[in-house]
Amino acid sequence: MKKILNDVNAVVDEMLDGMVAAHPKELKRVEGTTVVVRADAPVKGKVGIVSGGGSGHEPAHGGFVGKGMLDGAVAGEVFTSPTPDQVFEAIKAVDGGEGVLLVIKNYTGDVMNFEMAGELAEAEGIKVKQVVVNDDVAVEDSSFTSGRRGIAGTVFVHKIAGAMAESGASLDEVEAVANKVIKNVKSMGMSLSPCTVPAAGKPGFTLAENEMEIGTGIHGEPGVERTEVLPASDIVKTLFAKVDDDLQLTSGEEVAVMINGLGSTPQMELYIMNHTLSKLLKEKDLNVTETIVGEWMTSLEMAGASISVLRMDEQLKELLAAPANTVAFKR
Amino acid sequence: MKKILNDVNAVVDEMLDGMVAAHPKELKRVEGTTVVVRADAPVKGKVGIVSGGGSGHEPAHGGFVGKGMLDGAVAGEVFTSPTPDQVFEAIKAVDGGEGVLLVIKNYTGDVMNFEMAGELAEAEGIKVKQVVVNDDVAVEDSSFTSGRRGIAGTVFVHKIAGAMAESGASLDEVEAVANKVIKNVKSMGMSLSPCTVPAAGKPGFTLAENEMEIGTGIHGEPGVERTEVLPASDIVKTLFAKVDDDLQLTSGEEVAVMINGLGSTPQMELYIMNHTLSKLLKEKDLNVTETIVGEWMTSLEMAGASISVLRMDEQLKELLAAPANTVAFKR
Amino acid sequence: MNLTVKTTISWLEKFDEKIQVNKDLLTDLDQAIGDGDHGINMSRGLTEVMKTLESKSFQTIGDLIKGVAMTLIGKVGGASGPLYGSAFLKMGAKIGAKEQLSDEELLEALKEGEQAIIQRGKASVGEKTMVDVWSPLLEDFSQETHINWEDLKVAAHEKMTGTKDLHAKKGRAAYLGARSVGHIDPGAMSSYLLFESLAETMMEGENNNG
Amino acid sequence: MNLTVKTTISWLEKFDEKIQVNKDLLTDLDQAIGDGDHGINMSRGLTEVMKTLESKSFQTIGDLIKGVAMTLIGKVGGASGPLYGSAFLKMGAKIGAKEQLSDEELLEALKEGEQAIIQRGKASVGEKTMVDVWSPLLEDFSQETHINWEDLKVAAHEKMTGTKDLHAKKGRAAYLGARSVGHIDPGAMSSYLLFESLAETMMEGENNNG
Ligand SMILES: Nc1ncnc2c1ncn2[C@@H]1O[C@H](COP(=O)(O)OP(=O)(O)O)[C@@H](O)[C@H]1O
Ligand SMILES: Nc1ncnc2c1ncn2[C@@H]1O[C@H](COP(=O)(O)OP(=O)(O)O)[C@@H](O)[C@H]1O
Ligand SMILES: [Mg+2]
Ligand SMILES: [Mg+2]
Ligand SMILES: [Mg+2]
Ligand SMILES: [Mg+2]
Repeated sequence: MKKILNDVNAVVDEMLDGMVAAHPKELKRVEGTTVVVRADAPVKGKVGIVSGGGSGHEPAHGGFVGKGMLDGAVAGEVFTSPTPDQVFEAIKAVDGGEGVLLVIKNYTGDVMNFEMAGELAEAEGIKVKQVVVNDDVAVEDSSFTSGRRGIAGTVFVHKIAGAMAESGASLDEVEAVANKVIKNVKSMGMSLSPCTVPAAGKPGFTLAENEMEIGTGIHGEPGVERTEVLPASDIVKTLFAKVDDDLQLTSGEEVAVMINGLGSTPQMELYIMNHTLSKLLKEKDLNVTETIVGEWMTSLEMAGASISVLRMDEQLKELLAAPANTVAFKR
Repeated sequence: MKKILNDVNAVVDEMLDGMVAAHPKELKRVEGTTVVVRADAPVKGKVGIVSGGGSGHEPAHGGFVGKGMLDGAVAGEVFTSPTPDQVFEAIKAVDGGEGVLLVIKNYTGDVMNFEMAGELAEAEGIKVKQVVVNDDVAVEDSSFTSGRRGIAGTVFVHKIAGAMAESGASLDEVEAVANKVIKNVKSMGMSLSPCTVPAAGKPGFTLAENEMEIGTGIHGEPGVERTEVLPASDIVKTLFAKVDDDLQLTSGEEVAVMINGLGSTPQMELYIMNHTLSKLLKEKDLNVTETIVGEWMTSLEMAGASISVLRMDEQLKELLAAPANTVAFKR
Repeated sequence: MNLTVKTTISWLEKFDEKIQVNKDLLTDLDQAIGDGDHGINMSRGLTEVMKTLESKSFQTIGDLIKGVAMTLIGKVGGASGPLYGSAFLKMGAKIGAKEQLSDEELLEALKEGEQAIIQRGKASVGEKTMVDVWSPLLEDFSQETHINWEDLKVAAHEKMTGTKDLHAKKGRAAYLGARSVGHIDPGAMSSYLLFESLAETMMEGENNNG
Repeated sequence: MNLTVKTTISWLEKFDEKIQVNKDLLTDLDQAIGDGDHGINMSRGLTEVMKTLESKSFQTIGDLIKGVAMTLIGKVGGASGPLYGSAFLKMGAKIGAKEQLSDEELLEALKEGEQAIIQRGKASVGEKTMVDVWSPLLEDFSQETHINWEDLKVAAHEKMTGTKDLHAKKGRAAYLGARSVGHIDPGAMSSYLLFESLAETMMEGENNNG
């Protein structure tokens, strides 16, 4: 394992320290916790939004804290859901009296820990709602299992719910629009190489020189299929077909798309993917209102990428385009 | 070599196509060239700024095209300076009547090709000036050699010269402030792993599992020293010492800093670097006006990072903080 | 032998030891069908539990177990944190101010823990989770008034290895679908270590007391 | 033998062939002390030169060489593009409308090319660049009226291998400082291939013409 770090057990603490030191005007850390919040938190009279999860997905989630997106982000250990007390601290730090929405990615650990935090907060009289993002169509959607994972589509939820909260909407309204995004955003990813959790010291899986994995999760969870390395155009077609299959997009509809790098895939390759994706969308006569390309929900230094498609309407368009001023996402 | 691509010989073309398709409101491509310019280029009455170089440094340089930074970016083949005719096309496309500043990174190839383009443009009556960025203190500064390389510090030149041009300054004034930045910005990088130029198909160098390289260039040029992998704090101390040695920073001065990831180094590690860097700066009693952390001047999927420090004054502070609206850098 | 505050501490110490020794194994199991952090999570959690036991003294088994629960909830994270945490929390509540537990009372408390896991995680038997150790094991011994700890240890081991053939429906391994078959569930392994530690502690106690 | 439009084309075809065959070698040399693209750059450039030669017909050597120059300038990029491009441009200008070149005239034209490289790149002899093939080689033969092409080929090879021991002061290899010693300069290698192609073309011509 080759990484720039000091102590594998201190990576999250040192990261948060370095982050807050870099952006003192934008962020502050709730002392003694792994929580970063807006420098001006709590914002009186505004619904607060808290997200988070295991670390290793940077810029998610701390990079999305700021005006127009999240009020607070809770960082767990690398790829490990944060504990309820930490989430509770975040809720308390951002509650401006209008309640707090928790944006949870659908992983058993995240759901349970955030849920327990919500229970703690409600016991203290803070109104809490939660939404669970499950955009990953690589995984079968079944009520008999824990269902689909939350991956890069979560960033759309952050952005749009954040804009809604900023507009002065109520907790119910913010929850409703978050759920609208969740219903309409689908994603799928692939990887060319694994990543290494610092404390584990070795890669989460192995791929031969000519292999790639379709449907890999953002924690290095093995994907759903292993194939030889395909050309970029075939990769994009495969991912988009699965997403489209689920969204059932029809001619004339408006969509926003995200091509998300998982860590070590150069932007060059992400744009090469869009070379194909933009053509596919045009062929299907879809109107692309926005294309977001970059690293938003990473998996440490994994090589690979995901595609997310969000079906738009007027409300979502307006909220996605609304101003945001966070460290990683500015509009 | 594992990459998401179609044809190794088409990577630049497909990247530019995918980029312009993703950002049609921000960018347009000069047809038949490898040049992208602001969607509203040429901006009448404004000095134009053109930069560029080999591809593989994304988001540099196309990602910095937009209001407040570059007017045009010329993409060469991967790690290969673009040819004079392409640079000339960019100059023509952005000239709004007030002349064009070329921001060149100090590599023999870039300097020669941009110089030839400048000669072509002047022959057509376009006023052209050029500045050469040479911020890499890893390399000996000697008038007997081609001198120091231009690396991540170049982004400060883009930002500040861009803001100056946006303010309506003359070509001479824009050139002067660019040279002021160049004089006051120093950088140094290191790498943990090499990168692979698609057409080459194999890594540019090799490093053993316990080795790192100090002073690596952004084209995979071998660095100046090979050591065992050091802790993050020692890496930062080593890089900063060299930079400080050159800048001779004194107590009470103001600086802006950039921690730049070279491609596959997770943001987590960049912030861990800042954990140490921000302390070093404080110990030296330096005032940090801005810390910019992320991937700005990459080297494909190389693992590693560089540190840049820019000595500030009132003018530079104002220009660095001025609005910018490009695909990759927003302010 | 009755469980006391002292033997409960021995149980937890043994569990900690086994978790630390098997940290890499747990991580390997989780890398195969999850995200590779189960060993790290449990190791961190038990290290903290040991700190709690050192820094505080507990008068009753219930308080002790609740203290452990709070540490697990606050330090483990992931799926296993809330699950083990909830289990210990409910066990502690059930035990209350007792300073001694008969086998029957201990089984009742463990049963509470099992119910807490099921309530929190909503997994059923056969879905390849730690539930596949807890539920059938406690079911097997539900009629006993005196537990044969050697038997319990062997049975726990069987339940644990039995998860190998299951097709995961809950937790991260569920994403793998059929590819999850052939691997032991990491949480089942750590649960086995918990029961193994308990059994060994009880057997040692019996031997010492004649 | 005099150089004609036809033999100039043969020279360039041979150069193209050698560049394509040695593409990986050039890349390897550039990976060792540069950025690993010299083979790719030259290969791309010569492929385009071949296209230019196919698509256009040239009446004079000067026009032909200028056409090659424009293609190199427009297609190679990097440091080698402007250098080879400038060299061919100045050679073409020197040759002008001639349809035949004596050895003396050819040497004069090559000398112009060498000067163009030095003017553009500002490197001197001994700085480990292509100049270390061009300058000493042309110097060696500057007094000749009839070139012994076998000798020239051998001499070019010597100059090329001689760059191995040099400490780079110009180009990317300069960043390596003393670590550049022990590696042949990639541009010196491609320049050697250029002269080798010329020599072999001339020798073949002489053999064919008796
Ligand atoms: N819904 C659930 N019910 C019961 N146990 C579960 C559930 N989900 C996961 N587990 C258990 O948790 C273990 C994984 O724990 P751990 O790796 O620490 O957390 P995470 O899956 O969040 O990384 C699994 O092996 C399984 O035994
Ligand atoms: N200033 C210079 N003068 C003469 N030749 C040079 C100079 N700089 C570089 N070269 C030649 O160019 C070669 C490298 O070419 P190439 O790899 O194509 O370009 P780049 O260095 O831009 O990647 C070097 O091996 C050297 O021979
Ligand atoms: Mg986990
Ligand atoms: Mg090059
Ligand atoms: Mg796990
Ligand atoms: Mg080169």
